[in-house]
Amino acid sequence: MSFILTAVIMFLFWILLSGEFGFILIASAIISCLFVSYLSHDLLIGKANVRLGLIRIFRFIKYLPWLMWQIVLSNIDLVKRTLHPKMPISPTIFSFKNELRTEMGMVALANSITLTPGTITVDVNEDEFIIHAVALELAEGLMEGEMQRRIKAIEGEEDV
Amino acid sequence: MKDDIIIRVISNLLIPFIQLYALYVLAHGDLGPGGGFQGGVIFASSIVLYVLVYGIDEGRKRVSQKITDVLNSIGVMIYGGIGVACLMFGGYYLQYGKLPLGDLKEASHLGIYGIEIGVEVTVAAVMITIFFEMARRGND
Amino acid sequence: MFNIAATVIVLAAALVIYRAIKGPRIYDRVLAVNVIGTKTVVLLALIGYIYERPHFLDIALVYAIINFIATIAFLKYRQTGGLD
Amino acid sequence: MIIDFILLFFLVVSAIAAIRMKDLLSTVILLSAYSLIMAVVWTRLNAVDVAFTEASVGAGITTVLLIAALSRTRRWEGNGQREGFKSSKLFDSHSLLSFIAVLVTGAVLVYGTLDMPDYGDPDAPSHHHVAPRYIKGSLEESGVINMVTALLANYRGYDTLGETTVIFTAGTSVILLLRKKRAQ
Amino acid sequence: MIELIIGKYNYWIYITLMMIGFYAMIAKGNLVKKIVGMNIFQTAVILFYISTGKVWGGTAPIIWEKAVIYDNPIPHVLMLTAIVVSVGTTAVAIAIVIRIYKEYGTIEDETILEIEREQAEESRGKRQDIEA
Amino acid sequence: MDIIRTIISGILIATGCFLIVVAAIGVVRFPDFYTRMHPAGKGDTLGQGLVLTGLMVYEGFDLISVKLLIIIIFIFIANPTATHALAKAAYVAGVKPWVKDKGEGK
Repeated sequence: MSFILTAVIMFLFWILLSGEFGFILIASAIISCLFVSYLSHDLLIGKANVRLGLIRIFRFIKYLPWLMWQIVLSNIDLVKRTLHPKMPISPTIFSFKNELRTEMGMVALANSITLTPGTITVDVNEDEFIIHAVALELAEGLMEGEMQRRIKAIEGEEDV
Repeated sequence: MKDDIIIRVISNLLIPFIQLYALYVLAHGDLGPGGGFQGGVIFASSIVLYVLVYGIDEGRKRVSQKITDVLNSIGVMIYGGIGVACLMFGGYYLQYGKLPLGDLKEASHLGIYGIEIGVEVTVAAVMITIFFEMARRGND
Repeated sequence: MFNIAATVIVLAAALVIYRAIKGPRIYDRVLAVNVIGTKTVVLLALIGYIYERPHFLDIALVYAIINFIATIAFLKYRQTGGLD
Repeated sequence: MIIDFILLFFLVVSAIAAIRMKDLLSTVILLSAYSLIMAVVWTRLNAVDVAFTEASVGAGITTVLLIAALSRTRRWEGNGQREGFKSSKLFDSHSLLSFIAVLVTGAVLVYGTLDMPDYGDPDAPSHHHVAPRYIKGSLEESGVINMVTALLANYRGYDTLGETTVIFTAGTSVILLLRKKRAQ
Repeated sequence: MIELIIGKYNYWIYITLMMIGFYAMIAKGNLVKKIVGMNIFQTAVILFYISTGKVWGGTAPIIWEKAVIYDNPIPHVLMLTAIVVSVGTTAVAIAIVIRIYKEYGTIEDETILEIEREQAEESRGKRQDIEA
Repeated sequence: MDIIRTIISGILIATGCFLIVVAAIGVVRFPDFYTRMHPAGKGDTLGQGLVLTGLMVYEGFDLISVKLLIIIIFIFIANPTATHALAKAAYVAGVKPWVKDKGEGK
C-alpha cells in the first residue's frame, strides 16, 4: 500500500516539476518513481493509516491560514525588536509538557513555534518541549496554549 | 540523532523527494541544466542524509557494501558498453547516430541519455562509497 | 526591479558574512552560512528572472532541498564527535 | 555590474577568512559559504550547468566529506589543543618567503592578462573556431536542447568517459586507502 | 587606462583568489588547510576559464527561440569535467590525510617530517647494532 | 491587468527584501547566539517566501510558478529544521543564553 502511494506522490511531483510529456520522459518518470518507492517507501508513508492521514492533512490545510497570519505577526514583531534602538529583549529558556501523541503533530508544533513570534524550539522529546523565547511576554503568550490546542485538534480523537 | 524527532521526521519526508529530484535531473539533462554527474551527487546526498540520521549500520543495511562496490564499475561499463555497441552497428566508438533507434536525432538523444545513466550510476555509487569509508570510525 | 532586489539581497548577505567571519562561536558562523544559503536560493531565482531564463530555477531548487544537510552534519559532529 | 563586483569581493573576503582561521571547522564552514557565492557567480556568467554542479557538490558532498575528515583527525590547527598551539607570527621566515613567491607569481600572471582579450569581448579568438559550429549544429546532430550536454556527451564523449573513469579511480583509491581488511 | 581596468579587473580578482589558494597551499602547515587552499585554487582557475567564454549580451547555452547570441559553451564543458576531477582529487586527498593521521597521529607537515627523521635515525641505529 | 500584476509583485518583492535586510541586521546586531537565531529562523523564511511569491505573481499561473511554489514549500519545511538543528547543537554543547542585566531589564 505504502509502495503504491509513494509512487503516486512521486509521479505527481515529477509532473509538477517537468511538465513535459514525451514518451522517453514519461517512461523514465515511471521507472524512477518505482525505483524511488522501492528504495524508500517506508520512509515517506511507513505504517501510517492512510485514511486518518488524509483527514489530518485536510485539517492541517485548514490550520495553515492561521499559521500564516501568526508568521506575519511574528515578523512585524521581529522587525520592531530589531530596529528599535534599545532592542527590548529579555531572552529566556523554558519548557512545557508535551501532550501530543503523534510524531507528525510534534514536528508541526515545533516548526510552527519556530516560525511564530519570538520563540524557537530548542529540543523536543517524548515528555517536553524546550523553548527559547526572545522576550518574557512572548513566552507567556505561547504558554496560553492556543497553538497546542489547534495542533491537538488536528490530531483528533482517533487512535494513533 | 535517531532520538531527535524533528530531524528524523523531516528527513523521512525529504529523502524520497531528494532521490526523485536526482533522477529528474538525470532525465532532464538534455532540456535544462543538469545531467548524470549532478544527479549522482544529489542521489548520494540523500543517502548521506539517511546515514547522518540513522547511523552507519542502518545505512549499510539499506545500501550494502557489495552493491555499491559492484555499481562503481557497472556505471563505467554502461558507458563503455554503449561505445562498443556503436562499434558493432558500424559506427565509430561513441558515434550514437549509428544505433538502430530511429533517425540520427533520436538515436543520438537516446545514446546521450544512456551514457548519462552510466555516469549517474558511477558517481552515486562512488560518492556513497567514499562517504561510508570516511565516516566509519571503527575501533582504530 | 529584479536588479535592485538582487543588489539589496547581496548587500544583506554582505552584512551576514561579517557575522560569519567575526562570529565569536562556531555556531554563529554556521548560522550565518545557513542564512547566506537561504539568500542564495532567492538570488538564483532572481538572476533567472534578470536574464529572463527561468531554467535557472532548478539550481535554486537544489539549494532549497539539500542546503540543510551540511547543518545536520555539523550537528551530528558536535553531538557525537563523528558522522557514523 | 555592481552585483558582480560585490560578489567577487565577497569571494576574496571569504577565501582570506577561510584560510586565516585557526579552527578548521570554521575553515570548512567558510569554504561552504565561498562555494555558495561561487554558484551565484557562475550563474551570473551564464554557466548554468557549472553552477548546478557547484550547487550539488558544494552544498552536499564537499562540506560533509571535510567534516568527516575533521572527525577522524583533529579540529584545531597546530599540534596542541585549543590553547596550546604555537603563536604563529605573521612574518616568520617561512610565510614571508611564501608570500614573496605568491606575489611574484601573481605579478607574472597579471602581466599575462594584459595581452588577453577584454572580458566579454565578442571578437575573442576562443569564440571563433569550433564554437559557432557547435552552437549551430548541436540540435541537428544530437537532438538535445542543452548545448552543454550535447557537447559533453556527443562531441566530447571521450573526455566524459575519462572523467567517469577518474571518478571510478578515485572511489577505488579511497577503498584501497581506508577500507580495513576483513578479519581472516 | 580606465578601459584597461574595466576590461580586465575580473581577471585580476581571479588571480587574487588563485594566489590566496596558492599561499594556503605553500605557507600553511596543516594538511586540511592545504586541501582547502587547493579547492580555492581550483575554483579560481575554473572561474577564470569560464569567464573567457562570456560574450556581452550572450545568454546561457540552452537553445531558446528568443536568443540572439549564446555564450561560448566549450569552456563550460571543459570546466564541468574539471570540477568533477576536482571532487575526485579532494576525496583522495582527504583519504590520504586520514591515513597519515592514523600513521603519525598528526596532520602538521613539520611534525610529520620530524617523526620521519626520528624513525630513520632509529632504524639506522638498529642496523648499526646488528652490524656490530 | 499586467500593470496591476507587476505592481503587486513589486510590492511583495520589496517587502520580502526589506525583511531579508532586517534579518541580516538582526543577525549582526543581536547580542548572543540564541537571539540571533530568531531573525535567521523567521525573517529569512518569510522574506524569501514573499520574494518568491512576488515572482509567482509576476509569472502568472503556469508550471514555472508551480516550481516556485515547490521551492517555497521546501524552504518552509527545511529552514525551521535547520534552525532547530543548530539550536540543539548549541544547547547540547552547553552554550549559556545571554540574559539581560537585572538592573535594566525586568
